Amino acid sequence: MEQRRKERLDRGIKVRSDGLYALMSWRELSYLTLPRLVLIIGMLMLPFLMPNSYWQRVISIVCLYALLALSFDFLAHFLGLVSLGGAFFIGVGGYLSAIMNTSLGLPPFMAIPLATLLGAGICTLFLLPCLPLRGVYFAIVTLMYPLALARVIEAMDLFGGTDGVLGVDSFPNPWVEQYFVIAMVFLFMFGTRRLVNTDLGLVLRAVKDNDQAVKASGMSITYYKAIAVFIASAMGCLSGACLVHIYMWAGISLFALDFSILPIAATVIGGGGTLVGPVLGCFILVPISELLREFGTLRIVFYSLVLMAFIVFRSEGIMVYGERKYHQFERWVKV
Amino acid sequence: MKNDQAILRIDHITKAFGGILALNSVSFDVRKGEILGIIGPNGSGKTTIVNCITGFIKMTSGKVFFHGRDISGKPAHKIADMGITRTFQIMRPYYSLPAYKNLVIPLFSPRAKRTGGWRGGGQLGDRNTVGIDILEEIGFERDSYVPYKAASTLPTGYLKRLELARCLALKPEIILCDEVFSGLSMSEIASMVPLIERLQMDGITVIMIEHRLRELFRVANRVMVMNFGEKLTEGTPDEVMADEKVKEAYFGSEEVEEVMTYA
Amino acid sequence: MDIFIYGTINSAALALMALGFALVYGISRIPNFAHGALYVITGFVTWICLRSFHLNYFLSILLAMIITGVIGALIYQFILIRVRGMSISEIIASYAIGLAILEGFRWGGFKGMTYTLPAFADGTIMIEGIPVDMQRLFVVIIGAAVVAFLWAFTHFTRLGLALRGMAQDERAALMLGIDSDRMAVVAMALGAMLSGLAAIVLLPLGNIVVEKGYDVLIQAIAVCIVGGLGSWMGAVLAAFIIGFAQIFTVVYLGAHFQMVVALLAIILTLIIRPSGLFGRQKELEERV
Amino acid sequence: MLKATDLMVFYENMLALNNISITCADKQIIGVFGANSAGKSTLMYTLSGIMDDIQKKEGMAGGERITVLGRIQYLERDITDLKPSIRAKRGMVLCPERRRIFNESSVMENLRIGGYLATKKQSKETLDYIFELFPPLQKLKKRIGGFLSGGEQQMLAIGRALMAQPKLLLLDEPLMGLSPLIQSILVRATRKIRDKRGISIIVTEQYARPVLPIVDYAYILENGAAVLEGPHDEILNNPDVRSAYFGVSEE
Repeated sequence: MEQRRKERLDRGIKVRSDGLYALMSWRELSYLTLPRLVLIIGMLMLPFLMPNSYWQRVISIVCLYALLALSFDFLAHFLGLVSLGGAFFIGVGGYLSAIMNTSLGLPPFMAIPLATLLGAGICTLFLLPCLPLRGVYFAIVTLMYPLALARVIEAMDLFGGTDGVLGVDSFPNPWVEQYFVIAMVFLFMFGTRRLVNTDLGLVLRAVKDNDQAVKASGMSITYYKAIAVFIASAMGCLSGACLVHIYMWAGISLFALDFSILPIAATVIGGGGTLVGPVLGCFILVPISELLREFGTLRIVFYSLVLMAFIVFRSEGIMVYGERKYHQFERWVKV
Repeated sequence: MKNDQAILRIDHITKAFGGILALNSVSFDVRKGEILGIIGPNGSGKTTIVNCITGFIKMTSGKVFFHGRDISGKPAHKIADMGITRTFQIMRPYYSLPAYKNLVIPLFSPRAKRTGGWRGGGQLGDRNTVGIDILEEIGFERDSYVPYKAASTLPTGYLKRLELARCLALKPEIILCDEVFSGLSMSEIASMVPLIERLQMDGITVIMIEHRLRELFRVANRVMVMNFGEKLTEGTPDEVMADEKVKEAYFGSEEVEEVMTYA
Repeated sequence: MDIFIYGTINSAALALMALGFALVYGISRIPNFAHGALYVITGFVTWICLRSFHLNYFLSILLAMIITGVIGALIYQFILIRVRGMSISEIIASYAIGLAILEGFRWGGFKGMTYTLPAFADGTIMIEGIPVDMQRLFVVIIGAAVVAFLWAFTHFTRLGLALRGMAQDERAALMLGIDSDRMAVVAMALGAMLSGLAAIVLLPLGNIVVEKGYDVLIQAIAVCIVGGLGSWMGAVLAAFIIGFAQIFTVVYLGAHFQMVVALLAIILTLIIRPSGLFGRQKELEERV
Repeated sequence: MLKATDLMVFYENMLALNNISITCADKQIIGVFGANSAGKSTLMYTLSGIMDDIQKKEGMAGGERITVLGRIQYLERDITDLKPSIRAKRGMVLCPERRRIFNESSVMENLRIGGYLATKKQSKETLDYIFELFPPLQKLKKRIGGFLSGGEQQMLAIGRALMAQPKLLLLDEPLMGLSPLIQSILVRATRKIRDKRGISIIVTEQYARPVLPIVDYAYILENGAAVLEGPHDEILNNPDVRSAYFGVSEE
């Protein structure tokens, strides 16, 4: 009987370019760096390619979602925590920056970094109780916070209540706005990528794999999870802080579901665990969502369905699939 | 033995799961630099002792003293940080990582940074190199590809060594080995035994929980016997072997019918 | 006294909401984030049967529950079955399903105050001088009946026992000839019908709105975490704790804080006793 | 009764079972011996169909790609592609490694869950038989499974498997981690099950010594391949086997 099975093998060039030898030939060098260059140059060119200021604004929004998606991907695939509350980070960062700007009179470029750090601290503190545990707790708590916070703000009429904080300063001009957020996406994308390959990143992954052994090695898993949550919420808060300065307004809609579900959808479509995938996913999803703006909440139905389809039928996502095809080939072998 | 003082004192620890006593007021001393074996039938509470000492579960009552300091109730990572490390009965390597990368993680811990890791004189070099050094000490062939293989592809014998290596990376004072011999072939055990003896020579106190009596008795200085969550007896291997109670509880008589009624 | 009566009613309501979620999680270990959506579906389907097709109320209820059960089973059979065992995907997929359904309803125009279900029976009775309307009484009675039914079902019937076996070790159950996928479908259908039942008993007390879906999901999850995930008896007990706590806050602080109470209950539980009131899973695991 | 031919299992590119053929006649006890990771559990999973389930889950998670080749015939019919639950229904029941009893249910409930496939009458009769076979369980009826000792758990696991009315019972390392005393009880019980109820049994063990006296035919696995097979006497007297597989500490 003829029996066959599929086998996956690394391409020779990948094996060689993993080592230092890559520097020896242009072919191998370009094999390594070309994909990255295409991405960087492509993103830097984007604001020029957009037809009008509306679409330029869309690019900024894409980048903000990309930051959120990075934060989701980082937490989910390098720490094993599923955050269903991107809106929580956005809301905290956004409100903080808006208040600092309007009440304390700080200019945007002071308010944004401060709101990022302070907001990340607050979010980490709020999420601290569920960090020692594995499982669905983190997902549940992050799902609840934005809903509950929105209720509290509404009920107690805090920060302008349903009207929100008005009169927030905008960025000096659209170009600054766009290149600032694009730079932030680069910073955090390559930053987290570098981070997960350091020894600290290794420890974080170990926490995901096997927290008992980490404990037995004399390390507090809560501490390391807190570090990672801080980094992730900093990304989210930064995104929220930028958002209020783009829209010049902070309100309860910062806690809206869009901010929670779209980054997840983008990550799943783009390929979780790659850190580039989520950014790519945002570049696909956000423009589509802009086109669907007039349909109202149907957009959310749309993301949910896309998300579901991807998770069920192609759970690895575009990037993982692409990377595999790039680095490996498959062949049928006879047994 | 040069030093007879108790490095670890376990004082009447009790652990109840639901209504059942897994440990019932167990007390014993561990002397510095010795190898203490703990034996007993399944379900007699051996692993529970390890879990209680290392803080992986909270004991219902009782105290544990380390160098005379009360460490009961401290979280697991604090206890490990003091130098009391353990292996797991069901091995827990980081499966997706190569073997040597498994050691980068414990080498990252505060204790390893303080002590310089295994044999380190206070400063820790590149963690990858130190990791490979430790693996070599523990019996991975340095020049082969074994230390670079993903932990998920390693056979049981190597994984057990990896568990020990993880402990060693912390430069521990005490290692609690939870059934390091179980699941190994005769020849693998034979190569593990000198390893354990080496640990003792390096001044590490070892507590071993075992089923494999013959091998344990070769290395252990003292043996404690557990049964139904209680300490039955302790003494040198010869004393324990001679004890009538131990024979009855652990080896049983040949009459099956008698056993059926006793259980 | 009125705190006691309203507390009991609220607790029974919470227990009804939570049991469906607890059942599905207990058996298939899938946190069903679409739970709230199923609740809302039942409400709207009943309303449509009643108002658009002018069916008899009882018949509408029956039909709605069956439809919800079938939808639950279909969700499992075609979507969740493919992501079983991958916790990240499970959470995301079921959350996505729930969102799609709820936001779909919102887009379809099901909002506002017009969608209400009639009470089972009109009138109020006086208990210790406090008026309690019949529908609230039904909440308590049906809540108690569901708990009793579930207990008997999982302790005495072949199917119930098989479900419990699967809840504890799926592969071991498989070895004994229990078809795990079919059992999970059954569990999911049962869970969906329970959430449907909760909807039918509770919705006559208010409007059918999309937001209820999120509320119910969150309250159910809060109850389940406090009770210990996967423990049904724990869920019932936790429903009472949270139920009374909510009534207290409503009386002394104001109605807006109900959700905050649920959140606070979760956080406190996680800090003090992470496994929940009845979650002893962890201890057993450590013993091995 | 059971005839598996040319079984091969790959985990990704690693060969876990290499061309193994195994047969089991009516009312025989077959022993499969080998060190850890020799492929014993993989073999049992493949025979019982659990491998099918593992394969599916791994495939969904994007993990290892498991390939299973070869045919399995059971009661003259090909069952290679059947789901594990259907194989169990036809009387092929696996009592897994590490026992895997239902930790949170009582002994009685464990047994009743095991009786999912049995009729009321069969359940009652089997229950009586199990308590006769393992008297300790009788007193522990109400005890929660997770609180039993290892030996009691193993008795319960075997009892639970019997409740599923097997014609062919697969025992995966039933003696693992148990004291010599409990081991001898279980070995005797295993023989009784075969003698009294006519159930064929395939048993795997790491150490051959305790089980060898009751097996009719034995296979010895090494690195996924069957290096030796033969009837009881032949294995017993093979000098290589004696040195390699008879090491069990028993002072």
